[in-house]
Amino acid sequence: SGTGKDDDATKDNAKDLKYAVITHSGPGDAFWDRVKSGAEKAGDDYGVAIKYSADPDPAQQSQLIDSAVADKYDGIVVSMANPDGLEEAIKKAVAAGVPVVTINSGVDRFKEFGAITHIGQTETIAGEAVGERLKADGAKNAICVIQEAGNVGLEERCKAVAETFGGKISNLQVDGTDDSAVQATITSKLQTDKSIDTVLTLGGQYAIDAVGSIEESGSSAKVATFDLSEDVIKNIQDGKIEFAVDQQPYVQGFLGVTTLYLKDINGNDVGGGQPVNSGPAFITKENADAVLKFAANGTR
Amino acid sequence: MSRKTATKPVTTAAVPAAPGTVVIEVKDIGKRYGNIIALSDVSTSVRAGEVTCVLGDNGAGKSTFIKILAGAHEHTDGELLIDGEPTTLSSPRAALELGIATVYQDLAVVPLMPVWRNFFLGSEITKGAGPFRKLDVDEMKRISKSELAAMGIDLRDVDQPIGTLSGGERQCVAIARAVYFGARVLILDEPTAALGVKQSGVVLRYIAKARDRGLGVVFITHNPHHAYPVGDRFMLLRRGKSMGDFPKSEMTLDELTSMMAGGAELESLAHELESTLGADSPLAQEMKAEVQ
Amino acid sequence: MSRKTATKPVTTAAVPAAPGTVVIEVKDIGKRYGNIIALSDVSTSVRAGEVTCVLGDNGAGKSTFIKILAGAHEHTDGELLIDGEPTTLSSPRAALELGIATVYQDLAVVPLMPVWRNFFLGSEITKGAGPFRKLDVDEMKRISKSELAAMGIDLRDVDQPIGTLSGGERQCVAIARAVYFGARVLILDEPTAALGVKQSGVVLRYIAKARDRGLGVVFITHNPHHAYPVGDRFMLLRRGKSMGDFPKSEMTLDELTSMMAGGAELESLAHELESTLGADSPLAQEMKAEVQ
Amino acid sequence: MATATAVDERIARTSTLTKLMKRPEIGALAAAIVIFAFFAVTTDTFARSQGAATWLSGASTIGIMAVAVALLMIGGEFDLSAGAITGTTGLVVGILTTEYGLNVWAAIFVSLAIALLIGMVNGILVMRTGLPSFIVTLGTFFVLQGVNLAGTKALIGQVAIQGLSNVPFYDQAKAIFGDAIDINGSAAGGQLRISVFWWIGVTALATWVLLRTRVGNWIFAVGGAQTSARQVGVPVFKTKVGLFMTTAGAGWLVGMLLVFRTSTVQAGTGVGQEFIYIICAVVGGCLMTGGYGSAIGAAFGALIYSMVNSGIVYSGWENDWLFTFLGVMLLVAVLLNEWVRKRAELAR
Amino acid sequence: MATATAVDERIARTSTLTKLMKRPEIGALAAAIVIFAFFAVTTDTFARSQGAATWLSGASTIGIMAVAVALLMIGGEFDLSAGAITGTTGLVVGILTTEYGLNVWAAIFVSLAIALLIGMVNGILVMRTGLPSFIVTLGTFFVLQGVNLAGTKALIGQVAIQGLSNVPFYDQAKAIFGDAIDINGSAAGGQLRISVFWWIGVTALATWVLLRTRVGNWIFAVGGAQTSARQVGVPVFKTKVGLFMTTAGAGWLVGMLLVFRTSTVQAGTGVGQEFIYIICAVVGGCLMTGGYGSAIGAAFGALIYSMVNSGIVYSGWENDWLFTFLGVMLLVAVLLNEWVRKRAELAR
Ligand SMILES: Nc1ncnc2c1ncn2[C@@H]1O[C@H](COP(=O)(O)OP(=O)(O)OP(=O)(O)O)[C@@H](O)[C@H]1O
Ligand SMILES: Nc1ncnc2c1ncn2[C@@H]1O[C@H](COP(=O)(O)OP(=O)(O)OP(=O)(O)O)[C@@H](O)[C@H]1O
Ligand SMILES: [Mg+2]
Ligand SMILES: [Mg+2]
Repeated sequence: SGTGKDDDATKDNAKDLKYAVITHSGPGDAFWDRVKSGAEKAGDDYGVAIKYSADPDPAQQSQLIDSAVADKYDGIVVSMANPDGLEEAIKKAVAAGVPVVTINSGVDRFKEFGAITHIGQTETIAGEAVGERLKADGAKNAICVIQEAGNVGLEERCKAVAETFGGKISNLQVDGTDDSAVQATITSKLQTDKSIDTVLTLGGQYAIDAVGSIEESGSSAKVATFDLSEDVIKNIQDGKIEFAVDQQPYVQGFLGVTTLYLKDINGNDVGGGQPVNSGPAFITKENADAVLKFAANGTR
Repeated sequence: MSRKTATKPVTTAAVPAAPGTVVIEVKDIGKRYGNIIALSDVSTSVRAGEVTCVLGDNGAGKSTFIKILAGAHEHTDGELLIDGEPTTLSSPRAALELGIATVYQDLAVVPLMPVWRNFFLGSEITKGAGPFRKLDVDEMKRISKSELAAMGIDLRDVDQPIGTLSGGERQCVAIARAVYFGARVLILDEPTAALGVKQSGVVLRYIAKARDRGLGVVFITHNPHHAYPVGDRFMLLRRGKSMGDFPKSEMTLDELTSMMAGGAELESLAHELESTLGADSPLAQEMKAEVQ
Repeated sequence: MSRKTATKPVTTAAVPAAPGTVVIEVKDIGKRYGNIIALSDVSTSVRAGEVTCVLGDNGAGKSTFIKILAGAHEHTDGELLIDGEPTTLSSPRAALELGIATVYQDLAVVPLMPVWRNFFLGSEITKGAGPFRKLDVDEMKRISKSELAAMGIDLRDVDQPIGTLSGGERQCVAIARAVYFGARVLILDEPTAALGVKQSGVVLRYIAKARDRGLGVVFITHNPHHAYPVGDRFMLLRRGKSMGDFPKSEMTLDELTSMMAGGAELESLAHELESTLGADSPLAQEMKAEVQ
Repeated sequence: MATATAVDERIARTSTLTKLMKRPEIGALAAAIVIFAFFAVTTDTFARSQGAATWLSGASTIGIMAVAVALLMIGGEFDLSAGAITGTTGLVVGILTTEYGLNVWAAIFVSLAIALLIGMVNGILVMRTGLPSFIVTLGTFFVLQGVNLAGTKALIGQVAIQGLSNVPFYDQAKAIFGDAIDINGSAAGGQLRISVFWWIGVTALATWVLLRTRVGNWIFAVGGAQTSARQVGVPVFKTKVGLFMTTAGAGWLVGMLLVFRTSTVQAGTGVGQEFIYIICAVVGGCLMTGGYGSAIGAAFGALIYSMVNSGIVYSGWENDWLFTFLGVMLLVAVLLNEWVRKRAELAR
Repeated sequence: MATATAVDERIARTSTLTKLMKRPEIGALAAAIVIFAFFAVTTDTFARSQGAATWLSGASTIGIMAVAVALLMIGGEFDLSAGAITGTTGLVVGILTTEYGLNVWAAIFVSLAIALLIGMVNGILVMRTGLPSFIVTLGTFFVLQGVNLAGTKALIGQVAIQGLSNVPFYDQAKAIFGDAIDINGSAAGGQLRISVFWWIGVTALATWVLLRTRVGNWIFAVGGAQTSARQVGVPVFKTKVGLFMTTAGAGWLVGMLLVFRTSTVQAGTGVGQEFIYIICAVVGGCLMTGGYGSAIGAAFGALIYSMVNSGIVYSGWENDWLFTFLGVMLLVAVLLNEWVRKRAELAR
């Protein structure tokens, strides 16, 4: 296959197309797993080959981008948690004629780097929305549970929540690889500060741990979380979790690939130079039933 | 010295053979470490009720030879027969199970472990049954303390890590252990090297006793005065090769000494020592006597 | 034997003192390991041009004593004077810098390193200058090979890791090294323990030579036949205490032997050996002679 | 010939207390006490029953692994796959029950068998190839990490087990592995996890094995001087393979405790924990080079680690500095530990 | 007395080739060749100039650290803070220049001084307290990790440096640390990172020091038998502290290479990398127990690690299985390594 430099229909045989999806996810992250599923589903539907790879370190992620260019992929979908870190690699890819779509974070810089468009929703948008909602619910004292120390995206989310929340909010670092430690840490925090009325977790898994902590500590705090899982929805239905923010990761993966595909088969520039928002959506007791089925499939 | 059979769990062949029986026989045995030929074409036998002395210069291959008998190294050439059966001892445990106990030149002790644990390592005394079988600590401490005292080593505390003992004390532990557990063959690699006069005497007495009890003994030493009185047969190694196997009846102490020291080469040394130390120096005289 | 001063970079005090000068003096020195008193109240001196033999039973504290002189352990009681100055040797390097070289009982070698690197460890020969100063490998290999050959050890390859040498070969490396680098005082802890007759002779000759060159020598041995010919003074340790310091003129070999063996206690052993080995056994006779 | 003299002039003095002071865990005990006292005084909740229940529960799962890892380290080896195994076993139970409808107990035994097999493979690989266990078990670790993630995704389509609490007989297993006992009559008064009792049991058993059985003797020997141990007839191969299987078995136990406590496991469970186990063992007095250490010490190490982690939260210190506090506390604990041990050595 | 006999009947045979085969890195070299061949045959891009440029660049930064860590391991110690230091130094440069407007070169020297200081503290703590370096440097690691995060957040309000490429003289520093050279005339033909040359230089220097200088001799000795080394007069303290400072200095170099390559650093940079360095050193033939190993071997170890990582990507294998592939490859590499080494031993 060619380099994709020519927009006119030189590659109507879609079977030959291959796209690389390169994110800043750590291994086994539930959110990014759904991005991956979305991208792969799109690949299946369109009959193009998708290769997913990820590394949280920008230098490594750059290297993955370099590899994809060297390997002559027809397009790259990339998440930009740290735009400066990827600048060189992305610009090089664009210079080499490989179309790039950015997803998730990086909305401010995609144009500068020459990407077709940006699909997603910044950590800031989601975070601010959550902050407003918590404020509206009357929360005064919240903790924001960070499961991976120093993760750029997670830090930004908590910061954005704090911006619109208005009340007191403090970060709590937990060891995300050990659920029982997560639970113990949240319990400890709730025991020390009895005025905490909201526990905000940044992954569905940790919301379940937080529910356990609340039972354990006898606190009356409410739980809110980013991202979904089957258990999260069940807990929402049971009223143990107040709401979940669905960033619709599946959409980010799916639309990322779709954008590249449309560019290849039809020369379309989705968004016309403007970013496309993929979310957020709030899941509460009211609409939980509707998404349960999808969450069980691992697509929401 | 009370000995329970329960204390020797690894030893199945506990009864020494009739005196004179060949227990171990080696035929043209050899050992290479990579391209280094440490031993080649050595043939000899170890008989019950006899002390076989292995003599030779530094680096002649003595330790290598006994490590093969002890199961610590597998031989690379030749044949090893135990009770007439061709065998390759895959591990020292296999040798121990055949009743062959060894004192290694580097002693084979675990420095951080207490003396009594080292003494009984691999052959611990236990009491109780089933899942509640546990070490009989008091008994083991008592035995190790008394066995060492019998060698003239009066330890402060058998709970001391063996690594903090003096060189000679450590060697005594290794010897006492082998003597205590050796059932058919006792192999001693320079057991008296670090020992005082008294302790050396005790070790020689032990060797003689073991022989009298019908054990086959292999004894390595550099001291002809230690080898001659207890040895029945002398095997001389030089540069990895056997120089032959001599019964005691065919040799005098002087012949033995001169053979061990490498004969002619010693002459010049004796002369030199004479001039340095004076002709009446016992050492110089001894050397002169050795070169005849 | 060519020696360049460049080869002894750690030794600043390279000139031996006049014979008879006291180089090291110890006053009521003692050493405790935790609650274990290994040495107490020992006083003696090491003089240039003299061989001081330290004798004693296993565990008597000999090695502990010389480790203090060598800077390997700090003493816990008493005083150590070097050239009349009260000193605490904080490290062996400090001792080496004062010209005190030591052969430790456990040899102080690094098993995984080649023989020649061990030989020159801490005192490497270099060539070139500034940042390009590099090891003079060929020279070091040559010297170590020839120094060992002079002791009767003909190594296959000085590049062999020292851990694969035989016990005696390893000991010879340690001795050759100390002799090569010892400038004022030479301390030898049972240097002849693992050595053959020939190599022992060479070591004794080295000791005599070093003494003649004006070095102070401290020599530990369990063998009265080795101690008597070269020793000028004999210090006897028993259970961590000094039994006194005797000049050679005041003793005979027999007295020395009996003193080392602990006198009366030996009597019973000699009798027993006599009955086990026969009255004409040289060992039994020797023992009998020792107990008078 | 005299055997033992009543008073030996070569010994300064001895007492039962100083004998006790020689144990490798003494330093860790002292450090644990100091850290407990520190947080008990500076925070409100730490020493209350709810607080104590929290950090005890945290210590229990880490502690079980630390004890097993300590045995292995005394035996001279490492197991970097120990953390991943807790995930693997939990995932196996989760997948078999929620996806394939297997009986909970059957799933539990299948996962035990798998754990022991992994341990055996580790042990045999290490002993047969002569490669350092650090690198072999690192390989197993990577393999397990990948299998945990990809296998789980392939079988259930997501990266965490969901809905485990609805499978039949879940409550039976929960009663054994996941239960908690109210301390002051109500959950709010603090709940003591059943895992704490497992932890105490495992520590006691390990201590008994180490100090009072033949196998314990062999463990010290193979770690302290493998060649010597072999030369005196210790079955080195069996001992070491057994140790790897013990660690894997402990990994299974912890996997069960985790999965039935939270009723969920994620594919990443346990990754990175392997070093925490080693840290606890070393803080508890084990030597990295093998041949020395104690099981109780490792249990104290886990306690220290968990107390520090909780204590920092209770103290309400700025959370970004968490790791800095943790590092400083760790250094303080081991320095204290070493200081006490040295004093004990001298005074013994 | 004869010195050396020309032919010794006690030696089977020798040749220069077999002499070469005795080097510790020979196994790693063989493994690297096999892995290169494997991916070169099974994928298109791996052996092309662009592909090679990618994995060489990946190997270079890991390799520099692996070489330094290998020296330290030969000297018998570990440094778990080595990864975090790469982050610390990068952050220091980033913060000082972007936030406080310090000259780039001044910032670089400040960060070097900080790195050396950290190394010295590590070394002195280890030597003075007698604690295992594993635990001491773990403490430093935690402290640094916390400082990197909290300090950065406190000073610049976020966890990643942005806008570094706009500071004055950035291009000068980039030319030295961050540049790349076009291989086939254009960037598309593959760009060889300047870090690759640094890596080669560091490896060569370390090899020279190890094998041809007194310090090298001392490094082997303190790692192989510390007491013996001390007894023959090796300055153990200086050697070890020097080694810790070397590792920290290498961490600084890698920090600079990273920050001027990507023009950004994150607070989490380098965390978790410390074990990768150790892995590379061990794959390259270093013993965990010290006293044996080589610098070139560690460089090969890094090469293997990077080639496997890139090769898996080029092979297009399912990403979920990444770690499994990595683990299997690692095991294959070390097994091959060991096999070659054993053969070499026997044939020498
Ligand atoms: N593991 C090994 N690798 C290589 N060479 C070895 C190894 N072990 C021993 N050798 C060599 O084999 C030869 C014989 O060694 P051995 O230990 O058997 O000698 P020995 O007769 O016991 O000497 P000594 O009286 O000094 O103890 C020596 O030259 C030694 O260098
Ligand atoms: N590090 C230590 N800790 C505790 N006790 C020790 C230590 N080193 C030596 N000892 C004890 O001190 C005493 C003296 O030991 P030393 O090594 O000086 O004896 P020695 O006279 O050299 O004996 P040998 O002739 O057997 O070598 C011994 O009883 C020994 O157990
Ligand atoms: Mg020998
Ligand atoms: Mg001694």
